[in-house]
Amino acid sequence: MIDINSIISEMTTEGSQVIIPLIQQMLGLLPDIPMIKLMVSFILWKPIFAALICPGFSTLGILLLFFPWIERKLCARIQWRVGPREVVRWLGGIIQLLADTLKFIFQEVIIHKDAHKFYFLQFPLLTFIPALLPILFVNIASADAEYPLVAIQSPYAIQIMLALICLFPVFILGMGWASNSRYAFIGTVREAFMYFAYEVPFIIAVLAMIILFGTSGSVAITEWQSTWWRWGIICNPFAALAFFIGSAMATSRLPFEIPEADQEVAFGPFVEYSGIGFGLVYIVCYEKMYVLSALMTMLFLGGGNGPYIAPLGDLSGAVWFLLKTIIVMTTLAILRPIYPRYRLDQGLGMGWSAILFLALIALVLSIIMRSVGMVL
Amino acid sequence: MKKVAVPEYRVGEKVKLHARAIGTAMVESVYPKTVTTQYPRERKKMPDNFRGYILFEVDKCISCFQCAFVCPANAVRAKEAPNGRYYPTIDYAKCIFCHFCIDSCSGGALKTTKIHDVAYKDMDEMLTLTEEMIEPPEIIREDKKSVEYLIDEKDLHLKRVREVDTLFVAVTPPVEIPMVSQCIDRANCIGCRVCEEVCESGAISSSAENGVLKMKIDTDKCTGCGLCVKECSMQILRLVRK
Amino acid sequence: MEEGEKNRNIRILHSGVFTPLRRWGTKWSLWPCHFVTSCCGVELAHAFACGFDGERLGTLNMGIARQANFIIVEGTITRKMAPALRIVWEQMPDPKFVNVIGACGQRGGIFWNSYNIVHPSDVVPVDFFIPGCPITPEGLLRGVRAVQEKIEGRDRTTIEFKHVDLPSVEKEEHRVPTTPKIFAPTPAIRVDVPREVDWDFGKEVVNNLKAQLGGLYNSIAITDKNRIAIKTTPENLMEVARKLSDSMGIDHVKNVNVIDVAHERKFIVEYMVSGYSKELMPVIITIFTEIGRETEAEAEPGFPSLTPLWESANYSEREMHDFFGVSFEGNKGMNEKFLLAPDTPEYPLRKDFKVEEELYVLEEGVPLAPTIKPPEELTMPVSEETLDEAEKNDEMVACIGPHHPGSGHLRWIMRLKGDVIVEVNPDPGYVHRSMEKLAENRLYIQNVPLFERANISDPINMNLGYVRAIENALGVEVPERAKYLRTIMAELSRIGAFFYDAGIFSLFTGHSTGFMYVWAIREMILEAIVRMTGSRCTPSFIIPGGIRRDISDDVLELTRNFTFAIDTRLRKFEDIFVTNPVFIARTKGVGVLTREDAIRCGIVGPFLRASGVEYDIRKAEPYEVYDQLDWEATTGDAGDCLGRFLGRLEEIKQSVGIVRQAVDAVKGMPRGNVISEEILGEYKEVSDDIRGYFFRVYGNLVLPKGEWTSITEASRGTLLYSIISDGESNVPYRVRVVTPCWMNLRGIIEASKGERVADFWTVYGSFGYFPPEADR
Amino acid sequence: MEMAAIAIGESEWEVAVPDKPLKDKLYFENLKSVVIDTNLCSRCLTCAAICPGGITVVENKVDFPDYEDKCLDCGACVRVCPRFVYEPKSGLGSYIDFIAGRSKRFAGQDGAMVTELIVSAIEMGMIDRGLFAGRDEKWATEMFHVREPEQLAITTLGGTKYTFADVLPELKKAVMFTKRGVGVVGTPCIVSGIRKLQQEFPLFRERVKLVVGLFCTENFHYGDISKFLQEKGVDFDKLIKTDITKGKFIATMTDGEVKFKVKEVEEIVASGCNVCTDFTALKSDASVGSVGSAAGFSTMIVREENAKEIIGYIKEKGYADFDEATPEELDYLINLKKGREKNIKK
Repeated sequence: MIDINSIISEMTTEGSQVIIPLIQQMLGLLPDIPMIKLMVSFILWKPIFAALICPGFSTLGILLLFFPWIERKLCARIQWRVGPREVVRWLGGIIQLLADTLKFIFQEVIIHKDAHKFYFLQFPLLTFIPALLPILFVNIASADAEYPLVAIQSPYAIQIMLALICLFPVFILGMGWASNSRYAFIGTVREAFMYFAYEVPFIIAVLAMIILFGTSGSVAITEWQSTWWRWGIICNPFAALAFFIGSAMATSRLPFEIPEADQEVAFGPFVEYSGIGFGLVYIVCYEKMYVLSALMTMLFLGGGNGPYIAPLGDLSGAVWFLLKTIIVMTTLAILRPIYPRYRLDQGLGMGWSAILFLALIALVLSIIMRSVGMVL
Repeated sequence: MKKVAVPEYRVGEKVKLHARAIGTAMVESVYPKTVTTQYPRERKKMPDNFRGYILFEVDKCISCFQCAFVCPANAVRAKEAPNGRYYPTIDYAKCIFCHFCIDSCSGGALKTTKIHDVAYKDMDEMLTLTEEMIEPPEIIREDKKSVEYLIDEKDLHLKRVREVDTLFVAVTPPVEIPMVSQCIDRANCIGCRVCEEVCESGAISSSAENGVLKMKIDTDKCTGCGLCVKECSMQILRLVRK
Repeated sequence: MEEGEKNRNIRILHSGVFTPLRRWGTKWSLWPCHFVTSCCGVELAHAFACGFDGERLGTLNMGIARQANFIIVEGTITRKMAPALRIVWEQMPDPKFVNVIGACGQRGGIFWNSYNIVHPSDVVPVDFFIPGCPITPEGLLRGVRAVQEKIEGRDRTTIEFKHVDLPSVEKEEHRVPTTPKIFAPTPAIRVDVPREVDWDFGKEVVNNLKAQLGGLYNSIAITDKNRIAIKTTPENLMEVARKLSDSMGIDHVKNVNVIDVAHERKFIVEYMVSGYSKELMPVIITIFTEIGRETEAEAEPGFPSLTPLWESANYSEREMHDFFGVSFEGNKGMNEKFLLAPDTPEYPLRKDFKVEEELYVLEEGVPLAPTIKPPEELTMPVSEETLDEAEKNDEMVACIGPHHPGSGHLRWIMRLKGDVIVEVNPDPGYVHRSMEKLAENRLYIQNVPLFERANISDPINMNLGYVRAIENALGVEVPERAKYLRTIMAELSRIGAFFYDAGIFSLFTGHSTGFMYVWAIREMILEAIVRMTGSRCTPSFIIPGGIRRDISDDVLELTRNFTFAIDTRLRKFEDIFVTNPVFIARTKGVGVLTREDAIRCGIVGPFLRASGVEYDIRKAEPYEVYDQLDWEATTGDAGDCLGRFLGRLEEIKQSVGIVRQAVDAVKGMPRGNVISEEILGEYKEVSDDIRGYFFRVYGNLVLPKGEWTSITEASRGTLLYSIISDGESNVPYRVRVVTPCWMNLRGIIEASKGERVADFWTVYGSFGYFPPEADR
Repeated sequence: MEMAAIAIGESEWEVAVPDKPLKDKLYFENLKSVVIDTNLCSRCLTCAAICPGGITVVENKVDFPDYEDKCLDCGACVRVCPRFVYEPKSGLGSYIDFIAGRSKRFAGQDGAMVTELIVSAIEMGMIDRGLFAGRDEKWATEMFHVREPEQLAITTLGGTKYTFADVLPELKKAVMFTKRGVGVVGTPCIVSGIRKLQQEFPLFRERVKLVVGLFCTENFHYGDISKFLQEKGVDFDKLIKTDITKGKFIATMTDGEVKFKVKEVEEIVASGCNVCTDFTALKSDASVGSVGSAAGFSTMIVREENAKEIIGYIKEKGYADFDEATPEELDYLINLKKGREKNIKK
């Protein structure tokens, strides 16, 4: 039996409500009905706000709806063309993804006769779980804020996120297996290989940062990076680079778009998905990007740290955090028009030589910085 | 012979090349050299000699069949008009827009337009009859601007003008070389009058009296289409200059 | 197609609760399935590249059927491709739409009476047809808009004609003229008609040959400058070939040809061979022999294959086996069809197989094109041998294509051991449109656009080669101005074709920006070509004796500007793609062909030069004005993918120089006179613009008796046309065209052996393979 | 293809029109009633050669489908028909030389010497093509234009054919194509058709340079003879050659022979042959046949100078052996055919 009263009291304690001066006035205008008040304060309750609004579901949803558009537009711009434009022309085609999504939703879903029906349908949905859960551990408040803005506070936040992120490939392998197609098979094997290639340096890079920070709680990390020269990317650029390349590999961005390589294996594991099934896997790629970018922002770019914007109140940190995340995502996206694709063995080779080397340097650097007390 | 060697790059150079590639992308994302013609809204200006849909002028046609003969795709076929003469029709489901027909039309009855963007919902509609080729057709257009390519010594530029480009061009008629059909070998004439039957301008006439068939080519009426020359089984006719 | 099937999509779209959302979503998210079936794909690429950018309309080109909801059928659907089209269509989720672009996909266009095409509308339900050959990008986008409107509920044709009544004064009956084609009855076919030429080296070679071959030959004749024909018997053929190979250094086969002389009950089989030593370069030696057409008990007429000696003959022999049913004993591929589909009529190039005749009069009830029954079986089998072999060695067989984002329009059957390619077997012929057969039934002049369509990314060189063969036969001298203009156009075409290949190469390595950048350059080239000729991709502008009309000075100025403007954009392309370390890592040392391998496989053009053979026909046997301009042929010795690419890139820079010099030279010349007066005959007034007298001048072109072979350096290598004329018909007796891509196919197979799977596309891309050109 | 230099032509000219026995009928109907329906027609197809409409052969008979519609009523058919006004001739005719010859270059019965004549004429440059009758797999005749000796490698050109060949329509084509002249081989009826054509049209006078006639007793329609032979057990797929010797018809096949008396086939002899009295092709430039010379040799009746020239050329080059021939041996057959005069209904 849930004790509603205790939850309400929890909700209304000092610092557990998100305070946004800009809309505070508007909240006051709301009719004085207890139920609505309660709902508003429930939504503004920090753990719920973090999970549902920012950086959780809503932000993710909006980003997913617009980021592919941004990516396509940016790509088009670099490629001397225009990009999605004609759908609702006065908006500049910004809702292109909405059209795509609607199409996906209403399209026929084909499960071909050789596929394993159960898993074939299940895996695209399941992938959402490891992709969504890490967001719960992200703190988007700035270090100046009195109270953190995070769904779940944990001293092992980074480790848990890492563990969840490392689950991604499992589901992709599952999709490839359930598809039962040659291209999917080759693509899946490639995915597995790439997983081996990036996982170790990626984890080492994160480990380096944990050593540097001396903590793995998301709130503490943000606090640690309170000034810009203490940001992870400046203290340990090697780790940042290793992490960035690792994320590019993990999200199958070019030049490491090896498992999906459409000219070679025709979207690899996703070759047989259609309609909403493909819509999901298409979206999951961006979700992965978001999660990894958020992690990168947290570890290397100072999280929600930035100049305080008074009217936004608690959201000030969130704005900075999102801005940084989008910049990281854009950087990942911009790789697409710049690079061709590496070959599988080259990608694997890089993972186990150059990037691992970088990550190890980063680790050593962190240890040295930590042990000689260079940390300021 | 110029030998092209495959380059070797050291690590430092590679970093430089990475930087150059990234730099190029960055520059282009800020100052892109976009060359896009936004088609349904804008329309690229085509030169006047552009080979598009074909228009037809009845008055200039001498029914010489050359458009049908030369068509490599057999898209042009002549159709009998109510006055008994044959005029071209074009099957756009076969037409390859080579405009050999226009280049073969000595009367200048066929002429080009700049129409080239058409979608048909049915293949049967793609046969364009003579009757439909006379007046300029109407196409669905959404363009408000026209785009012209300017190429100077630096780069390609797109010049956008807020005007609706006309798709119909004034064509100068081809050089006139007046030819006329003449008999060059009367002794071999078998008197079959195929020439008379095939002649669509009514220039060849015959009259039989007293066991003698008199053939006559009216050089004023003769358009020099050459059909009689082609059809004469004894090859006794020839086109000569007027 | 049944009416019900055709409107099914609209019914689906209009059912259910969320109809408006559903329609709106589908309308703005038409993802075309990237199904390049033929050459209209070039213009499709233009429509989706930076010049027109189809993505603006929400149409994102998608490689895979499952995720697409829109097929743009690009041109010809052959008998071999038809099952693929149907399968792809069936794999797509509903609601799905089909547009057919290009005349080939409607009533067949220029291939309307080909034995190997089907009408796509018989295979899948089609929503819109877009005329053109090829269509323009605007046309394609108009088709997309039309589909969008159809989804909204306005299904309409986008052109409206006004009906004007024709004069109907007193009616006279007229006789309908007969066909202009003249076929000589039982023509005398000879491939060794001697010609008096001033060629001392040739006489020396002939004397040497006579001494060496002893009793092995029947006759040796000089048929033209640089052309020698040796007649021998089937029994002695191998011996003759061996002698030529040993003593003269003949090392490759340029052409294998069979001529069916049905009325004389024989086949003439000829091999055109040559060597890459300095003095032999321009020389083509034709070894030919005759075999009986009829054999006992259903067996195919047999003939010893020269493949064991010259590997470069391999695929051409298999092709001839398909066409004529001549069995080359010793070639391993004789028991299966290579280019043709299982249900293609047997031995279509034999003279007793007739194609549909043209009709010149439109009559009610007479169909506009022959009805063709599409193949019923929806299978694309893989040969048992390959499967058995793979199973035995524990290998995986993967089929790439014909519908695959990286296959082009042919199928590669790969045997893989892990990530390494054991062997690739090509399955070409998905765009085989039977040009050689059709050419036998059309006027010489009508074949100009026909052969051009072998490769619309390099149309002018295709055109030039054919026209040069005719001019060579007639002994026509082209006016100087026309020669320069032809050179300019041929080089523009070469540049365009290179950028086509570079674009495809960058796509194959996953670099879409490289593709877009070169397509912007191509857009410039096409602008120059359209202003010169009036057509973007298929100008058919070069005609025997000159060009169709003179080119104005401002277009020449634009062309000259282009040679400078290209630099700006080419530099960007180099920065982002050519010197991109990832690209270099992908291509360097991959797909190496040594000089010996390259010659053995018979590859040609820049790809041969990249392996170190200094053979460029523009230097070896200069034509047009190449010997009057200052330029250098390129060569390299790496022989890998990067070497091939960089060699061609350098070649393009030389071409830009050629264009610039030629434009400067042309500007100083008096205008007019671009068609040879010898050809014009009495119509000399039109020497600056053929308009009005085209058919009169060219309709009755008859070539002298004999075989007329021209070789030109097309963008991708040696292009060989061999026209066999009987001297009486105004229709060729046989035209054999050997396109560079066809020869390079063998090279791709050889170079990709032992490479990794991903490298196959690097090798493939580096060879600039253009399937319609290879399949013809 | 231009024979004459381009001349400025004339725009008015006259053509003499032949008489019509049946005044109010088309010329073809005249031809039909006078020649075809009276079984006078020899199926030489001279009419078909000149007809701009569509005279052709339908079921062994010369006919004109849809003539009401398509006949142009020009009268060319009656002008050229050798039997419209039939003047039967017979005998040996006038000749310059009467010899026997055997070709060294070509093998075969009578065909070899004919081939030799034509080929030598081509080699001499007198003509640029010769017209031969060949046969297809089913032993139906098909015409063959020979421009070069190499084209004669085909075996089916040699050997006697006992069915009609469409020589004259092909001759018309050949005349239109030729640059130097045409040589043609044919039975007496064909020879007389050619002569009639030449008489009427200068084009043929100029371009048909050599007419070689064949000795001929009778001929068969393909449809009739093939049916007949099949009934006798001849398989066309296996047939090698047919021969008439000593009153017997011999069909040699890969697996044996079929023999029967010539008399048996007389029922199906073409009707036109029943009124033909010409055995030696009286109007030819040279006539060739096997009767009247030793085995392996062919008898040649050289009637005109051009043929003599060719013989001279052959002798000079040594292409053939020559021998004496005995005109008397021909008498029997000449008389046999002369006897057919009685079949002509006046």
